[in-house]
Amino acid sequence: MTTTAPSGRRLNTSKAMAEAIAQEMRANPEVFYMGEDVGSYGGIFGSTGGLLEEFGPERIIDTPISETAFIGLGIGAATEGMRPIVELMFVDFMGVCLDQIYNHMAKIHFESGGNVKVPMVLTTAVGGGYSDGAQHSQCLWGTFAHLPGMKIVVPSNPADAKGLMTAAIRDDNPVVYMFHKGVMGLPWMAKNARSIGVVPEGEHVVPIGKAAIVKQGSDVTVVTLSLSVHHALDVAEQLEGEGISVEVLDLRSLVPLDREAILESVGRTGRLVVVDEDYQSFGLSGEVIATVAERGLALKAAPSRVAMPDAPIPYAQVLEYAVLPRHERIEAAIREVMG
Amino acid sequence: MTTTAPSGRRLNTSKAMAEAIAQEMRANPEVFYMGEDVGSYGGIFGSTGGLLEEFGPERIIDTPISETAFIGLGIGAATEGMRPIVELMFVDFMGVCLDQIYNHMAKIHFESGGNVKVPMVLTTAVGGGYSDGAQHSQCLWGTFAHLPGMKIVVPSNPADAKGLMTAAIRDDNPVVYMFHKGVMGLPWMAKNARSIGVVPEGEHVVPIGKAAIVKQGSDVTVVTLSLSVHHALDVAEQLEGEGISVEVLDLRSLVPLDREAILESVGRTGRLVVVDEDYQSFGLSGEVIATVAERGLALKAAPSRVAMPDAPIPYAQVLEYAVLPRHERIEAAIREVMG
Amino acid sequence: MTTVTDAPVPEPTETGVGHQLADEVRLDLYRTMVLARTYELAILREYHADKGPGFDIGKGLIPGEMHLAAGQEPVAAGVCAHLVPGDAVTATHRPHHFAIAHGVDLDKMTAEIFGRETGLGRGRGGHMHLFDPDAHFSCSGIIAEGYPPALGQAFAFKRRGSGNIAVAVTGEGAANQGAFHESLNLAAVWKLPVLFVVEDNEWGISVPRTASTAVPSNADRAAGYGIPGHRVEDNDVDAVYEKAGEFIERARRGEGPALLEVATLRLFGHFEGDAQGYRPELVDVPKLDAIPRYESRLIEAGVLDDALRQEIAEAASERVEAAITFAKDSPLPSADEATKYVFTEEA
Amino acid sequence: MTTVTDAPVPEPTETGVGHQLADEVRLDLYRTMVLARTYELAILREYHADKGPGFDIGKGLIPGEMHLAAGQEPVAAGVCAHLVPGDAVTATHRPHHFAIAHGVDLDKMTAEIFGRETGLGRGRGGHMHLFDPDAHFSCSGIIAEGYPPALGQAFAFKRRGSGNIAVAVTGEGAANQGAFHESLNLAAVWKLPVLFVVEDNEWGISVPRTASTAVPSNADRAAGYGIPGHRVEDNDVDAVYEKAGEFIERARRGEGPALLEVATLRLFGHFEGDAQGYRPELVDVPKLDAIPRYESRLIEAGVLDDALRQEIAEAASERVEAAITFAKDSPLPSADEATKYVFTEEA
Ligand SMILES: Cc1ncc(C[n+]2csc(CCOP(=O)(O)OP(=O)(O)O)c2C)c(N)n1
Ligand SMILES: Cc1ncc(C[n+]2csc(CCOP(=O)(O)OP(=O)(O)O)c2C)c(N)n1
Ligand SMILES: [Mg+2]
Ligand SMILES: [Mg+2]
Repeated sequence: MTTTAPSGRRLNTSKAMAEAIAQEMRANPEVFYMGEDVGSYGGIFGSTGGLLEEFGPERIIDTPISETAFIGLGIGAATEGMRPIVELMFVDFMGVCLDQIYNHMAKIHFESGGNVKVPMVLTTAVGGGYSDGAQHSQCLWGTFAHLPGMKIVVPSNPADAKGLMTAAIRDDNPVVYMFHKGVMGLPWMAKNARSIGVVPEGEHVVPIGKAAIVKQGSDVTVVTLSLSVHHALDVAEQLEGEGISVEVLDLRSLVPLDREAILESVGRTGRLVVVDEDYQSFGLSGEVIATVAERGLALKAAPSRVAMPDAPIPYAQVLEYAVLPRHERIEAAIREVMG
Repeated sequence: MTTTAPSGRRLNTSKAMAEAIAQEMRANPEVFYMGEDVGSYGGIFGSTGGLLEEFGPERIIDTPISETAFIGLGIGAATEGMRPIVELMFVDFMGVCLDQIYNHMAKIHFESGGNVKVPMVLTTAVGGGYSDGAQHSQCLWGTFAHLPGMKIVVPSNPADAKGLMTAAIRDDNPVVYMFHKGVMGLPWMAKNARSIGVVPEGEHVVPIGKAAIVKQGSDVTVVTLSLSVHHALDVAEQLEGEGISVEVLDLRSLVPLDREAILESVGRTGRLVVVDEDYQSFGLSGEVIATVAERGLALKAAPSRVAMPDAPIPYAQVLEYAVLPRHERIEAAIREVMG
Repeated sequence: MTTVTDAPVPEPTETGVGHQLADEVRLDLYRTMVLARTYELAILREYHADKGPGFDIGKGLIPGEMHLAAGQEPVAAGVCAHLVPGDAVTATHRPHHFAIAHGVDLDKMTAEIFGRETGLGRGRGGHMHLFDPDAHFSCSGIIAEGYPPALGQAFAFKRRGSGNIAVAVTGEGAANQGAFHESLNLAAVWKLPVLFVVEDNEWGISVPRTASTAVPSNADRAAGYGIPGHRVEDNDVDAVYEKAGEFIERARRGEGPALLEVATLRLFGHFEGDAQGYRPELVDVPKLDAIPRYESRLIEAGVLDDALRQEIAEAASERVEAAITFAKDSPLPSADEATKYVFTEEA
Repeated sequence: MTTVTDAPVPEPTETGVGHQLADEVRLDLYRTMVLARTYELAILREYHADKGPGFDIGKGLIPGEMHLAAGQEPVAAGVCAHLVPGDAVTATHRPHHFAIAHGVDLDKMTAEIFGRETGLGRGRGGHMHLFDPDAHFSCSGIIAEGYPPALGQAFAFKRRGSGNIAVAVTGEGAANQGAFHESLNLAAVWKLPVLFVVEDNEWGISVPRTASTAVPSNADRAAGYGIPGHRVEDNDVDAVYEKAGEFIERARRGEGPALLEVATLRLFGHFEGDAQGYRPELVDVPKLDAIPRYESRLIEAGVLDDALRQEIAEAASERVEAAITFAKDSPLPSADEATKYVFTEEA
């Protein structure tokens, strides 16, 4: 999918995301980016850094704090053939504008019998780990994925951030693009090592709906996504030394969910741990386990999940770190399924 | 839990629900009911029939079409010690007011370290089957159950409707009470036989979080809720004649989810079919299957689910009936797990 | 976002002479209203034809909720008379009169209401979800949530300099929903070419306007967005026509949005099956019907006579019955394809 | 819902003489502002004390976003001076000045900001989620969504005839959110005893008021709800005090809500770490600070002298440092209890 061979050039995830947007905006005048503080601020999490300078305020557009109005505006513009990218600053704010998202953006194509397309990208920041409390730390991808009619992509690294953004902008369907603050490589937040990485310079497309095996292994499959991929990789690398061979599957997209990749990997390893920073129940972790169970795959151990407990996310660091699906809990779950 | 022995008196579900509300309102002046068309109209689905006459417009209160404002009003009143029951006419409208529900109603108790209680009931109509289209036919209980901090009850019959309403009003936590239009026994909608049934006259409490085995069986467990309970019972009765013994478990509540009841029943039968009128993926059906899988229960066949496909709900009857989890699909799933 | 479009402004449509509209304009308004009414009476007939015994909302060739706009035709006729190809309308759960006045394909719309494969949405949408991309028409069953997408259409028109505008419609009940406020503000700040229309039929289902709305006129709210607002009283189609024309021309000139409220009338229940026990003086409602009143005025003014009236009625009836026949003769969608169109077909 | 409460109206607090407020009132306003400012400067110090090397938002004894209200003290001081026990305040993501002016327990609030078990929310909430049921104080990190719960508190007060009122606060950016509109309308229709306050600091993060809001004053929006509206210019605490007093008394009398906008100043960035590259004339901002200006006025008026100024400053500092010490000395919550308090303990 990569037309330029990966060079050594390294970018952080937010710059990789902005680069994809810039390239698509150069190529297609119908693309524009709209949201709160996406202009001179460059996006609270850097999603639009530098874009205002190149494209000006007609295409990189700051909005009032009126999510229902401006997301709806994006929908209407998309139905007229434009290709809006609209930023919901934190996914936690979905509650003030979910109707436009799930009853309109996601349903118009179906309700119109395919006659009206809504080629729109909704970008939004997710995730916790920096004590932002119960209203600014959620992932909620399970919520979005449960509601039909929108694709959901969740990059974990700079190259995928670029490639999935390119694919999302080109997709004729609404795509929700959820970027974890902890993978953006922001200067003002603890960075994980892989939030800066090699990113292809030219056109780079990562197809939506294909998971990636980011580490091969033979004993247990960790199905995960977003920031948790890195925690899983850290643990996998550490356990490798002990002779536990962990495969890490980065879902990259929830809708479509690459069920075949899950089944293929778990079919090989016979063990499954799902690591999910979203709330545990009625969400992604259950869906992944059910996917394996309903195919009747014979497992060597009961599958296990490491997720946010079904509780609001606490502020105090000691409490938040107790609920986040981080290294210790992942390691413990892997050891448990290994028996 | 029933203080009056069940008499022969039969009510439809909407009257049973209104009876519980009336009894609690008589007992506690802090209880009031608020929503769109709950006064002289009596609730679009009959949830408040007759209540205006007894309690007057100060306690049965029609609101403007401002869900964020009046649900938020309920929350504020609850924090001051009142016990509001607030109706969101259709659950499909959650998108205009979800922030108050999931970021406030559900989180205040936690964020306040238990210092502020929100004893509020949010009632809402769910479900399809009468060609009301993609924006008026959803169940969405999976969406609510995924978001922590609120209890979720889903009665399937008149007696439970009364008993769960009583429990919900008395609960010091926010409770979302989701009533399927198809179980209300409305005169203007096709009724299932069990939407009218015996309802205890006096105080009647059904504890929140306890599933009910509504039909015992030994070959396969159907885990279900709400209107689908009746479809499952119909199928179970029919298959009984063929010697397939189906147990039907009515969850009655999603939060807390009675996982022990699921495990106990599936542990006995060794087979599981989940029937869920909500969207299939990332929701209840996956959670139930995952609950069984992660306990490592040995099953005689892979578990199976009969749910709404991941698509907006179509209007035309021929299409809607093709996606609803009704008799034929339930029967086919049971036969499949029976092998 | 604050630059004024330098789009070519479409020629203004013919407006009235002094305070008397031209005869042809008035006849056109009348024709539109009659067509819309004829349509809804036919839908009423078809809707109830097979709901029995009793009334089962899920039964019949047209199942589901049915919100008729009978009585509200002056709003749609007066506004849409000014629209030109490329202009957009986003309507509500009560959309037929606007769809008809805006020229939505009547056959396809009727087929949609009958849930047929030939329908606007191939039977997936239903009467609250009519999408006609040719007419740039859409509607939504969620109160006030049709406003924001209209902004986006207007945004696209402005960007492209097409000179087109978008009309966004709600009821007076919907004007207390957050989306109403956000949309007016955003359209005003960005000077988008939108006409916001509020149909005040005095009721939001069973809740009277006085119990839902803090001010007597939503036009009073326009000042909160620095845009012009106006309220037309008495369901007067001529007055709607005049004011809508002024506001629409203004929007086409790049001067931004405006708000038009019309005091109108819900002739029937909120939806079919609504017994309207909450509504006082129900028997007097039919007397307030704007169509016979307009008819009399046109006859008095010598614009209409009995023969022409008859001709218009027959033409409307023929057109409507043809649409209903088209719908009934159309195939049902295939159950196998119930989940088709969630996403676009891959290339 | 339209009956006027026959609650006993609390005694009006002392108001000014003519256009000059009583000295004691002015001194109290000054004291409140100084306490709030002293508090925020101490929080600023503590917040940045351990974020390095560089600036890592998740590090230190006070991790997470930190929105300081320094510069906006006149609003909180002027409004809350009229509040009596039982009155409620719902504040925003920038809540400290209102919390302090309303008498929220400073030790517990500080402990919450430090994430301690002794905090208002036992460390679960954080600085955007301060709940003090004794003071009927709460806040929310979601823009404008603090308005609706205030309605419910006012509703309960009205029902109980307590004569209490609720104050609901937002920024000017938030006034373009749907919840703002819905809340004003509902409070107006039901004549709830609420004072809506808009703090116009000219910025919603990096978006200037002119780019977000279609009208120069949110007070102009009050007419859309049939309620009184007023805008105080120049961050003038005396003027805030006078107008808030009038509106609050009106609400206590059962005459319904009102809207008060105050032109105020955000002295610092939106949150700590915000370099404010978008903000022109950043160097001039400190000169606009209302506290030294008020100080000069009080000194000129002979109400304040250097000794008293010193005394007030020291008292504030002592109080604030005691709270910070309390917080730092308090135990952290136990990791085992991270999910406690999702639901109430069963009886
Ligand atoms: C957000 C939302 N809330 C409630 C409803 C239910 N509902 C449908 S129509 C209606 C009344 C609308 O009143 P109005 O806006 O005056 O329009 P009218 O029906 O009078 O044309 C209501 C409450 C809805 N569809 N969407
Ligand atoms: C619904 C919602 N949208 C966006 C945000 C992100 N956000 C937090 S504060 C803020 C700016 C608020 O501006 P204003 O209301 O003027 O208050 P100020 O920060 O100036 O005090 C924004 C956009 C949010 N918290 N909630
Ligand atoms: Mg109406
Ligand atoms: Mg501001």
